[in-house]
Parts: sequence; C-alpha cells; structure tokens
Amino acid sequence: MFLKDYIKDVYGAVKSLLTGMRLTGYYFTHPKEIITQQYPDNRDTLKMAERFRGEVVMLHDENNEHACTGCSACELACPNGTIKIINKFDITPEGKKKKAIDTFVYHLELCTMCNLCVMACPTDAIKMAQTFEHSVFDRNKLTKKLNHDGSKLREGVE
Amino acid sequence: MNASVIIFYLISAFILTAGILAVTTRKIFRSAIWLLFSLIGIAALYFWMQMEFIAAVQIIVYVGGIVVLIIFSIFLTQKSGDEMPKPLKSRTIFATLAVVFGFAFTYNLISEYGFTSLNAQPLEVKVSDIGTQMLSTTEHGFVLPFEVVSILLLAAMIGCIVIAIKVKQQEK
Amino acid sequence: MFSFHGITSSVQTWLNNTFNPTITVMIESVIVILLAIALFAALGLVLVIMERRVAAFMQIRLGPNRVGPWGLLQSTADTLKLIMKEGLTPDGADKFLFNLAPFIVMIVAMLILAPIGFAKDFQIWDINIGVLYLSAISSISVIGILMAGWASNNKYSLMGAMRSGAQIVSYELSAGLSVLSIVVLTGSLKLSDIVASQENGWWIFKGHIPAIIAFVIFIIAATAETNRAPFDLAEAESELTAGFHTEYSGMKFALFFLAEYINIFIVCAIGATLFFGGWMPFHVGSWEGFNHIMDYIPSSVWFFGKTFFLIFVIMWFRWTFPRLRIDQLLNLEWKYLLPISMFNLLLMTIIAIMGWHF
Amino acid sequence: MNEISITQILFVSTALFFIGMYGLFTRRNMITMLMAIELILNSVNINFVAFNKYLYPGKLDGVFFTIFVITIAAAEAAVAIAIIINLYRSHHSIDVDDASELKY
Amino acid sequence: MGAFWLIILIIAALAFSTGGILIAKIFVKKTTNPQKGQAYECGIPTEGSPWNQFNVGYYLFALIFLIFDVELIFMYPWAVVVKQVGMMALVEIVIFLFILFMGFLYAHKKGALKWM
Amino acid sequence: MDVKDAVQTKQPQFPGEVYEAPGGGFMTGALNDVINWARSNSLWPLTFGTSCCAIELMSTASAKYDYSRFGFEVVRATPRQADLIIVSGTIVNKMAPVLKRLYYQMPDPKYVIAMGACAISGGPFFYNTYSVVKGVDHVIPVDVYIPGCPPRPEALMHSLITLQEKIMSGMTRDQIRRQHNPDL
Amino acid sequence: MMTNEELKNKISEMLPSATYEEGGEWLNIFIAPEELLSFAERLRYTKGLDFDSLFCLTCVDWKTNFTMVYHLTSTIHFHNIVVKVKLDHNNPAIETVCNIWRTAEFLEREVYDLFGVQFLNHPDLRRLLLTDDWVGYPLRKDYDDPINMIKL
Amino acid sequence: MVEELGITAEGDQVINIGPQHPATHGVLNLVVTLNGETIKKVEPHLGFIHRSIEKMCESLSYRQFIYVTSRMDYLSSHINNHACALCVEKGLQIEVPQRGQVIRVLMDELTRIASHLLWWGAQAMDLGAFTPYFYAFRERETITTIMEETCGARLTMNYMVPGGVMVDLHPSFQQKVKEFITLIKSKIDEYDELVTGNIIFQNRMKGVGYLTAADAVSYGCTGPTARGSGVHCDVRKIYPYEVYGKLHFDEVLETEGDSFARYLVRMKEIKQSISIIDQLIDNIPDGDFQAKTKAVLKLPKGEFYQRVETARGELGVYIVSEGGTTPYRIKFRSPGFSNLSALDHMAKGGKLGDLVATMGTLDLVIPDIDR
Ligand code: SF4
Ligand code: SF4
Ligand code: SF4
Repeated sequence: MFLKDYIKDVYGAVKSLLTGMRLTGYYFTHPKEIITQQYPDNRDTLKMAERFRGEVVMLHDENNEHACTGCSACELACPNGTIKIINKFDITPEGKKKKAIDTFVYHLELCTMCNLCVMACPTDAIKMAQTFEHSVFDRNKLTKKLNHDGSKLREGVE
Repeated sequence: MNASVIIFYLISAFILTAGILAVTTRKIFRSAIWLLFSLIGIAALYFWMQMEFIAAVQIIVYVGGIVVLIIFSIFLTQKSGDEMPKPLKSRTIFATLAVVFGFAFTYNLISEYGFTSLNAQPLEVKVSDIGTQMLSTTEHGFVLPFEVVSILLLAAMIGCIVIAIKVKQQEK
Repeated sequence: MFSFHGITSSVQTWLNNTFNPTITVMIESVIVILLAIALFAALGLVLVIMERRVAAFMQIRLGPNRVGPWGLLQSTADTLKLIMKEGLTPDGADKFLFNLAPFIVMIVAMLILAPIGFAKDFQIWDINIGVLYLSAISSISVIGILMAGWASNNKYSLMGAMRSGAQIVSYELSAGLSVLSIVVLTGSLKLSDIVASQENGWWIFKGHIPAIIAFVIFIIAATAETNRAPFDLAEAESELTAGFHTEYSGMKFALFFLAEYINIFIVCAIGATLFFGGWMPFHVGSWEGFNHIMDYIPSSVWFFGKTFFLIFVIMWFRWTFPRLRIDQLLNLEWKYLLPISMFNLLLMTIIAIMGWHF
Repeated sequence: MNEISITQILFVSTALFFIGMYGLFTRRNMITMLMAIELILNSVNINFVAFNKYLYPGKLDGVFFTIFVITIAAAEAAVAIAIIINLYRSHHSIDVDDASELKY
Repeated sequence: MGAFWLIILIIAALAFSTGGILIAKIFVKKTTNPQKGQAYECGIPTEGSPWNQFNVGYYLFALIFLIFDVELIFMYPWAVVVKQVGMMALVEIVIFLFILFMGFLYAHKKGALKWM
Repeated sequence: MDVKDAVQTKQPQFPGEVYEAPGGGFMTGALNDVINWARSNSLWPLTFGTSCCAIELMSTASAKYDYSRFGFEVVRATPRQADLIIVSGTIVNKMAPVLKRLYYQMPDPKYVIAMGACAISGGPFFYNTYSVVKGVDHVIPVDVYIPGCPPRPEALMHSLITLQEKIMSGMTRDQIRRQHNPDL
Repeated sequence: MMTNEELKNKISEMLPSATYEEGGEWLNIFIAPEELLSFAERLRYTKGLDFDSLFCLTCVDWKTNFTMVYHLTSTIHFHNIVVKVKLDHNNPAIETVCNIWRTAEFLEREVYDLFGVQFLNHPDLRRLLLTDDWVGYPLRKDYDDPINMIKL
Repeated sequence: MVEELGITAEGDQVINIGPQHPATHGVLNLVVTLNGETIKKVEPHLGFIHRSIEKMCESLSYRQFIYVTSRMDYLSSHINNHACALCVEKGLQIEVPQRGQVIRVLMDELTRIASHLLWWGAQAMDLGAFTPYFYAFRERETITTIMEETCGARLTMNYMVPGGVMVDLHPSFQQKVKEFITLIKSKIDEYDELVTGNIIFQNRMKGVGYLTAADAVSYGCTGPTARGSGVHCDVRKIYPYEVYGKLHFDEVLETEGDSFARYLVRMKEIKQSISIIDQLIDNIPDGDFQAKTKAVLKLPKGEFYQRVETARGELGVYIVSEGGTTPYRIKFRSPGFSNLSALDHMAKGGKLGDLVATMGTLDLVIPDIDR
C-alpha cells in the first residue's frame, strides 16, 4: 500500500516535470514563435500608435507660424508645472499692445505625458508627438523651447 | 634528489604547517580550514605513496564529511567570528615541553629501530584486490569486519539520533 | 580522420628525440598547462553563450545577437569586462580566506579534469581509481563554497554557503550510488575501462531499466551538486540575492562563475562517459557496416557531442523548473533518491551477476 | 620514491601526532579538541599505510586497517559532534571546563 | 607519475586565476569611500554580525550523511569485484545494506530526516 | 541624512564625483578600444526598480523587446557584480541613502541611467511633495537621462545604446559635458 | 444588511451620547475619545452588527482639531458605518483599536507618522513611512518644509 | 520540530530583505528574524517609496489629481483612475453615459488581466522559474499594445476623466480585443502545464502562508488574498459600480487559505475577466463616451468614499471636500497596505523560501502601499 503510493508519487512528479519540459522544448524547437522586435534595426519600420504620447510639441506651419496665443491655459492645466509660458507684448500696427508668446518653456524632464495640457489648449496649438528617443547625457538638454525662433501667431487665431 | 623527493618534502611541510596552524590559530573557522588542508595534504601523501584508494577515501570521508560536519557544528555552537581565548600561559608551556620531549623521545626510538625495508618492488594496490579480500570468507578475508562495520555504523547512526532527539524530551 | 592519438604520440616521440627527458617532461607540462587553461577559457566562453542562447530560445526571444557575429563574442566581452573590473574585498571579511576561496574552487575544477577522456587516448591521467577520484575531488569544492560564504562576512553568503554544504553533501550519496551501478557492470573504476566496456553498446541501452533509472538519478544529483537550478539554493536569487558569492566582484566572481560552468561540463562529461560511452562511437551489437561508418566520426566529436547534449538537458531543467525549497531538496534526496538508488543498485547487481545485460 | 625511507615518513606522522597532542593539551574548546583528535588518528593512518607500503608490500592489511580507522574516526566524529551539540544545547557552552560537572 | 600531473594541473589553475585577478589589480583605477567595503545587505547597513551563532537546521543530515558516506566507500571495492565473486557478493552486500537500511528507517521514523 | 544636505546645497555644478575613465591614460590606442568595447557590450544592470518605470524595465527585458540582444540580461542582484544602475522610478528621501550606498558598493567602473521623469527630476512629484528627491543626480552621478513617464522600452534601449556610445568614446562625464557646453 | 436608519436606532441604544452627521452615504457617528475602545468592542462583537472589518482608518486635520475617521464594515451583513472622533489639536491622543482589528496596527502607525496622533497602548508606535529622524508631521495643514517642498 | 530541538534565541539572525531585492518587487524592506532557515518574525519597514501623494493631491485640482493616482498602483492604473473618477462623479452627481461605463469596465478588466499576468510571471520568477515570466509578458504586451492604441500610453494611461473617458475607443479596439481573447484562452492551458501542474511549484505553494478567514478579515485583507481564504469580498459583487451589476461573472473563492489557493484565485480571476470582456465586447453601446462637465470642477462640501476592486483588492478613495477646487483631504485606502500587514502572521514559522512564495501571492505593489 505504502509502496504503491510511493510509486504513484514518483510517477506523478516525473510526469508533471516532463509536461513542463515539453512546453519549453516546444518553444525551443520552434524559432518562429520568437516575438522579439529588434529595436535599433527596425527603426525605419517602427511605427508608434498614433495616440502614443512621446512629448509635447507645438505645431508650426510652413510659414513658421503657430497657433499659441499665450493664454496659459495649458500651464494651468498641467499638474506639475512642466510648462512655463513667458509672454511679451507686441505692438500691433494699430498701436495696440498685444499679448504674444515669447518663450514656451517645456521641461521634458518633468513631463508625465498626461495629455491634460493638450486637452486644455483652446486653439490646439500643441499636441503630443510620437517621438521617444530623448536620451541625453546632460539634464539641462531636456529643457526645451517649443516655439521656434522667429515664429509668430497664425493669423485669425484668437 | 628527484622530483618525487621534492614533492614528498613539499607535502610533508604542507601537512605539518597546516597542522600546526590548525591547533594554534585562534579563529575557530580558520582552524577548521587548516585542519582541512592538513588532511588534504595527508591525502596527497597517500597519492604520493601510490595508495590512491586510501587517498580518495581520506578525501571523501574527511573533507567531504567530517570537516563539513565540524564546520556546521562550529556555526551551530559558537560565534565563529570571535577569537577564541588564549590558552593559559602555563598550559601552553607545559604542552609545548611535553610535546617536544615526547616527540624527541619517540623519534629517537624510531630512528634507532632499523626497519628492514623489503626492497621488493611495491605492488600497485588495486581496488579489485581490496574488494576481493574484503569479500572473501577465508582466513585473510575481511568479510566479518566488513559486516561488523555496518553494525558499527548503524550503532553510530542510532547513537547520533538518540542523542540529538534526547533534547526533545528534555525540552518538553 | 584525424585522431588525438596520432598527434599526442607523434609530439611525444618528437620531443623525446629532440630533448633530454627532463626538458621533455617540462615542455609537456607547459603544453598541458596551456591546454588546460585554453580548455577552461574556451569552455567558459562557449557554455556561457550557449546557456544564454538556449535560455533565449526557450523564452521565445533571440538572446545575445549583436556583439560579434550572431552574438558569439558576447561572452568574450563579458569576460574581458570582468577581468578589467575592480575586485573588491569587503572590509569586514576574513581577507585571506575570502581571496583563497576562488582559487580552491578553480583548483578543484581543474583537478577533476585529470582522468576525463576527451577523445580516444587523450586523457591526462588514467588514474586507476577513476570515478572514485572524481567523487573525492568534487567533494572538496563544497569547502571552497563554505569558505567563500563564511569569509564574506555577509549573512546571505553564509546562508547560501550552508545550504550548498548540506545540498552537495547529500546529493553525493545518490550520485555515488548511481555511479556504482555502472561500476558493478564494468568491474573497474578506471574511466578508460568503463569506456572500453561500452564498445558494443552504451550502458544506457545495455543496462536495461536500472541503467536508465541510474542515469536519471545521476543527472538529478549532478544538477544538484553543481548548484544549478532547480537546485540553485546556494545562490537563490530571489531569496539570498546572490548567495555565497554575494560579495565577490570582478575576476574573483568570474572564477566562481567559470567554475560553475566547468563543473557542469565535468559532471556531464562523467555522465556521458558512464552512460553514453564517452568518446566511444555509437555501436550496435554486430552491425559491422554501421559500426564502421560511426567510427569515421572522430572520437572527440562523439565525446563533446554527448557532453553537450547532457549540458543542454541540464540547461533545459534550469529554464523550466522553479526552485525547490531547502527542506524539499533534502527530502527529495533522503526520501526518494537514496532509497531508490540503493534499490536500483541491488537490481543492477543482480543483472550484472546473472549476466542479463547485453 | 626509493630515496625516501620509511623513517622520514614516520617523522611526519610522529610530528603530526604530537601536534595533535599539543592541540589536545592547549585547547579547551571541544570542537577544536575533536580536530586535534582527528590529527592524531590521521598520523596513525599514515603509519599504517607506510608500514604496509614499505614493510609488507605484498599484503593489504595496512590498507584495511586504515580504512577501518577512517570508518571508526567518522563514526566517532559523528557521535562526538552529536554529543557536543547536545551539550551546547543544555549548557550553552562547549568548553570542557564548563562541562566538567556534567553528570550524564 | 600521476601525482605529478595533478601538480601540473594545480599550477595551471593557479596561473589562470592569479593572472586574471592581477590584471584588474594593476590596471583598474578605483574609487574609495567608506561605504564601499561594508557588507552588502540590500542597501541597508548590516545589523549584527553573520559570524554569530547560527542555527544550522540541517546538521542532522550531515551527521547521517557521514555514516552513509563511509558505507559508500566500502561499496566501491565491492562493486569492482561483484562480477567475479558472484552471488556471495550480493548476499554480503544485501546484509550490509540491510543493516544500514534499518538505521535509515530508524532515522526516518524518529523524524531525523524531517526538516527542523 | 546626506540627501538633505545634497538638496540644501544645490550646486549648479554637476553634483556627483567625476573621475577619469578607468584605465584612461595608462593604456592607449587599440587596447583601450578593446576594453571599452568589452565594457560597453557587457553592461550588467543591478536589479533596482522602485516604481512604475521598473515595469517598463521588465517589459524591456521581456521577449518582445529583449535587451539581452545587447548582452544586458545578466541582471545581478548584488551591486558587487553589477556595472550599471538603471534608476527606474522615484527616489524618495528615505531611499536616497540606500541608493547611494548601493552605488558606492559597486566596483569600478560603474554607470548610472536615470530612467523616467522621477529619476531625472522628481517628475510628477516635483512640486508639493515633502519626500521626493528632485532628481537622482543629487544623490549619485548620472550618465544618461531618459525622459518619459514611463519611457517606453524602445526609449530605454535607446538610452542603453547611448550609454554604450559614451563608453566607447572613452570620455569622462566631465569631458562630455564640456563637449556639449564649451563655455563651462 | 441593515439600513442606515436601523443602524442608527441600534447604535443610539448602545451609546446614547453619540451624535450623528447627516448627508453622507453611510451613517456618520461622532463619539467622544474615551468611549472609543468600549464602543468599538461592542460594534465588533455585538450579534447583528458584527463590524469585523476596519477597512479604512484615517485622520483629517481641521486646523482646530483632528478628526479620526474609522470606516467599518461587516463581511457578514455588508453594512457600513463611519465612526468619527474629534481630537484636540495640540495634544492628539486616543486609545488604539489594534486589539480589535489587527489591521489597525499599521494604519495607526501611519496616522501617527503623518499626523502625530498618539495611540495609547499601541504595541509598537514608530514612524512607518518616514525616516525615524523626520521632524514634523507632514499631512498636517500647517506643515511646511521649505527645503523639500517646492510650492507650485 | 522547531521547538523540539531546543532552539535558542542565540541562534537568531536578523536579515534585511530589501529595499533592493529581487523578491520584494520594489523597495519594501523586510527585517526578518531568522533562526537557521526558519522565520521567527517579519517586520515590514515601509516608506522607501513614500511619495506623499496624499499631500500632493491636496493642491491639485479634481481633474489633475487623477493622473497621480495611476502612479500608485501602477499595475491597475486604470482601476485607480476609475476609482478617483467615480468618487469625483459621486460628488458632482454626474451620470456617466452607458458607452463610457462599458469602456471603463472593459479597460478595467483588461488591466486586471495584465496585472495578473505580470503577477504570474513574477511569482514564478520568485520561485526560481524564469521562463513563465517571458510567456506572461508576451500576452501582456498584447494588452499593452491595445491600451496604447486607445489610451496613448502603455502603463500609466491617464485615460479616465471625471465624466467618462478621455477619448473614444480606437476603431480597431474591438477586433483586437477579440483576437486577444481567443489567444489567451489557449495560452492559459500552457500556463497550467508549465507552472500550475508542476510538482515543485505545487510543493512550494501548498501549505505555506496560511491565513484563516477570520484573520484575513481582521487584517483587513481584500482581493484575491482574502478570497483565497474564502472571504466573500469582491467589491464588484457586493457594491456593484458601473455596469458590473448587470454582468454575469463568478466571484472566485477558495477555502484553503494557503499560497496555492491565492494562486488559484488569481488564475481563475483571469478567466472571469475574460468572460466579462466576452460579454461586453460585442455590446458596446453607441453614444457619448463622456458626460458634459464644467471646465473647473468643484465638489460640494462633504465627504465621499468610493471603493472599487483593483487587481489586488479593494481600493477606497476618501475625499473630504470643503467646496473648493481642490480636495481638502484625500485618503487612499490601498489594498496592499492591509494585505502586507498580514505577512508577518503568514510567514511566521515557515522557511525563508516560503516567505518569498507568500509574499509573491500577496502581489504587492509597493508604491501602492506607501503612496
Ligand atoms: S499652447 Fe494653447 S493653452 Fe497653452 S498658452 Fe498656447 S494657446 Fe494657450
Ligand atoms: S503632458 Fe501633462 S505633464 Fe506634460 S506638459 Fe502636458 S499637462 Fe504637463
Ligand atoms: S517617471 Fe512616471 S512612470 Fe516612472 S516612476 Fe516616475 S511616475 Fe512612475
């Protein structure tokens, strides 16, 4: 009786181990199951999902114009102060002072890609880009100015 | 002076140094390690004497068994990192004197005694010879000791277990 | 086909003719030293990369493939890096023993190589107690581990070392018993005799079921003795971070690492020798033609092929099974392997005496 | 090999014997004393082997004696360590001086 | 001349290991700071010394192992001659093993082979 | 607590120690290249993950991304055998001494990657938190920064490649900084 | 399952001095600090109530006082109540409930750590989350740490 | 035999496990008192990832604070966000449109599967088997890809907003989820073959880390940890939120209370989640995914408590509002915290290896505990 249980034990144990080995053995002998994507080599074909949030960018058209009015809505919406808007006052031809954006400071090192700023922006001036290769040697490099040099507000955007 | 002689001296020096260190170091773990080296040295000596079987037995039993057991018991019973207390001065002196005299006396005896070295070419000790003789039931056979050994081992095992389990009753 | 026999004897005769005996011996020793070191290095490099690729394939990924062609230089880079890395000795450690331990482990690994026949007539020392010598020497390695663990002055190390002490010591029994069951068949401890006895078939085929059981027990015990998963309690990563070599870095760690792989190679080589006929080609009874074809494959290829097959099996274990707990580990040995292998040995004896094997 | 006479081997074994004796005299820790005893036993073994080798090369009795001594040493060590550990558990010390009042 | 080859192999091992260790000693520049040499314990300073008395739960296994180990060495010479001696050897070893197996059963029954 | 000091005396300079690339100056030319090649291709990371970024670190290890292709998969649990800490996750004041200790306990040469916004600057926990270290470079020197919360596995691999480039170049942290900002 | 009304009636019987706060999802009971231990015991062991699980224990700093909030539920009847205790702001102290609900041991340590409420007879009242040498209790409204806390 | 062999207090060793340790899944520090290999006491030291989220939330608006919470229990980040969104909605008394609700539940369940898969891999890895981890991540990657397409991030999605979800589902969502469901159904058998049935694994898990039902309740354990002991505590069943009330699924209960029972609970929960997704995926109603809300949210004065079932157990969000735009006090009742407090009780008397196994089955996420 005891012996029978003993043998049963051993048999069951060996069988369960062999089942496991069969599975790993299966994968070992079926290289087509390998799902590895070879990242730096597939750079060209690698496509991020279109909603993927990699960093905040400001859209500029071909005339180097953007849609940011400097309303600071994004700055307020951002939960951790990633965005700093520095405004300047342009004098319009009519002689009126007009608020315009001087520097859109974006701290990439702080940003958590939460999308709140993009949703808050009334003019859709900023959006999320799909880039992700941001590695740098120096932390200061991550503080960015989003509006391009010499860019200005697109006509008709309020 | 050939290689074999040099090797003999090396081995002997190794055995004795390790042995002396084993009984004098004050860190108990190191003492066990020196003992181990001494034992390995002895095994090497057996190898040198072409008694490979004995050498292997020496290593298996002592190194693989006894020393490991000693090390375990060291961990079990004391702070292995602490230095052991220095032995009493008087005791050291007494021991040294006794040992030196004893050694001188014994060695004197040994060297006086003329061993009649048979210059017959030493046989290679084959394991099969050992086996045959061990199992043979003739006059020179060792079958009785062989079986008795099993009883000895049984007794030792039961003894160990009884002693180890005795605590169990005490605690209750 | 080239054979080592020819090479070694021609080298020997050439040396004997050119130099006087002392110098011959010296040159030979230098050659042996170089060969041994080269073998070590090569084995380390090959086994590490093999393990990583095998693991990768079982885990549906590619594994190292960017350093050198197909990643073959990966382990070379690792080794170079380890050599060029600082070797720390912790302040609280017993410095002497701490630094001694890797040497012990290395020396043991090196010594075990002596009686292994890598190919036909290619053996450093065909010692007459063969397998007994192997189990004797391999039992020293536990001391190296205990030493490393204790000297590190680190709790993880100590616990790992003690686990490995208990483990190696226990599994020696069943390893020994399963080796004995082959010795019973061959009637000699000499490895060359054991190989020779398998000329007309390997023991695993000739020895009926007991040989297979002995083989299974042997491979389990071998895995345990080399501290490999699922018996890697001594370095159980999720429990003891790195076990007995927690405090080792740089080359000293590399030596442990290397010794582990060499030990795997050695136990597998022993397994191959005992059960699969060592360098003996695959022969079937009296099929002369077939046997003849098999003889064309060099003996070293046979030996390494079998050994690497066993190594692969051990790796397969590692990448499939979870780790045992220490009490289960000892339980396995004392409740299952030891009685089974004792019983198996008796069976084998009966077979041997009755001459039931082929 | 032939240049080494038995006396030289006996020198080693005698020296080892007395080293063991020294340890036995000076050490008060049971485990270290056990180690010393092992040394003594080993010196005896060397003698057996040497005698067998040099004086009775045709026989195996020395070898057998050595094996049996080793066996007994092992059994002795096992029992001794069991006792030591037992003693430690009841006395919290394995110093011989502390254990001298031991009754059982 | 077997022992000679052993020494050669030991020399090989020593050369290999020392070589490797020395290179790092010579070439690598080190930084030092007081924490570097302290024992690693998941980044927290160690409490107490590991070299304290430590409860090795498995010493009983080692005890029993020792007995079996000795038994094993008797079996090597036996195994070599089994085929020549024949049935007698089997009987003798069966007695031998049986006696030891009693001990094993005893240990088992007493719970010495259980974990403690 | 040393962290508080580090935060208090917020240096404009790089806070960590900067030392010459090991081996630099002693050997030159090809040998140096070989060693740098070996080092850059055999970066063994320490198992060190504190929070969410660690999950992406795990993803990078997983079959789909598989950083073992670069030889990074030998993750060592003890700093003694590691070359690289990937600081994946937030470091808080209580953890900072631990991190520092781990870094110190690694043998030279050693490298650090700050993964994720938290490790670079405190990220989402930069403002209004009383316990977060605002960037691990206040605690240990950092070689490569990857922004993102968490950075995706490819980004982590990109940073590893960046680190490899750095090691290959054989330049010290200081030299690289100078190269990027000549006016320093 | 008892409705809030039933619970209220039952508890009014048990502890007439309790006051109630309306409007919440669950019954909110205010009791005096001294009564807590005995009341908690009765809540836990009274048949029909069986509040065997303390699923949330926290504290709110109302600047003038602290309010300990105990959320209790029963894994048998699935009803919930909230017990609140007002504590003095200068010297907040209250009996521990960790003998009744074992989970309270850690939760109370957390509250001690972050609010500085003393729990009397707590087996092991130490800081849980912060380092032992931390100064101040950060979740209090008046906590200020100019070094670590950068205000937005 | 522990007491029987006269173990003395002298043999105790105090060992730190963590903060940097592969088995603690983060930065938990366990100070373990060991006697030989036997555990006498486990004392968790927390706070190595205490990020002061509760304090932070006091200065964040109701829209902003949700995103921080996905960093708490990052493996169920969706469910965390869900809890916060629900709590805010409870305060504002907004009804989320049907489509929004269904999307939320779908996401929750996908998250739960992903979390359990990760746990499964990590559990196996704790026990020394590395391969399951890779298989688990293969399936998990499929989920993250689906998530990424719809939510835009792989781990910390920040997809729930008060009133619904941030954006509508990706057009390919439905089809991809269906593909995933068929895939994982076949893979679960593989998992059983590789791990569940494995004799070593069973021996490692069975009979270790016992937790009785009474203890589980007393320690406040929830989720699979408590359900492994037979405590009926699934918030989705007891206090149904969103569309859970209308769905058919079983609450998985095991009664042994050991690690293996907890393991089984999680494995079966994956199947239950699959069946929930099965029920919903073809029936996503049309309509709005988000209710109309004001630009600036202000909760009325009062206290709001919302509990949901995360992958680890019951998460409670307790908001005390003074009527402003930011919460006055916020408290997260995290499941891991209570589960962890039972660890000492469960691990005592076991081996060091058991501690790892037990800790694995608690499925700790340390930032969730420390907050
Ligand atoms: S980006 Fe949009 S929200 Fe921000 S300042 Fe410009 S217009 Fe306003
Ligand atoms: S994505 Fe979020 S964190 Fe980043 S800038 Fe926008 S609002 Fe701020
Ligand atoms: S950067 Fe983001 S994802 Fe990474 S640890 Fe910080 S909060 Fe988590």
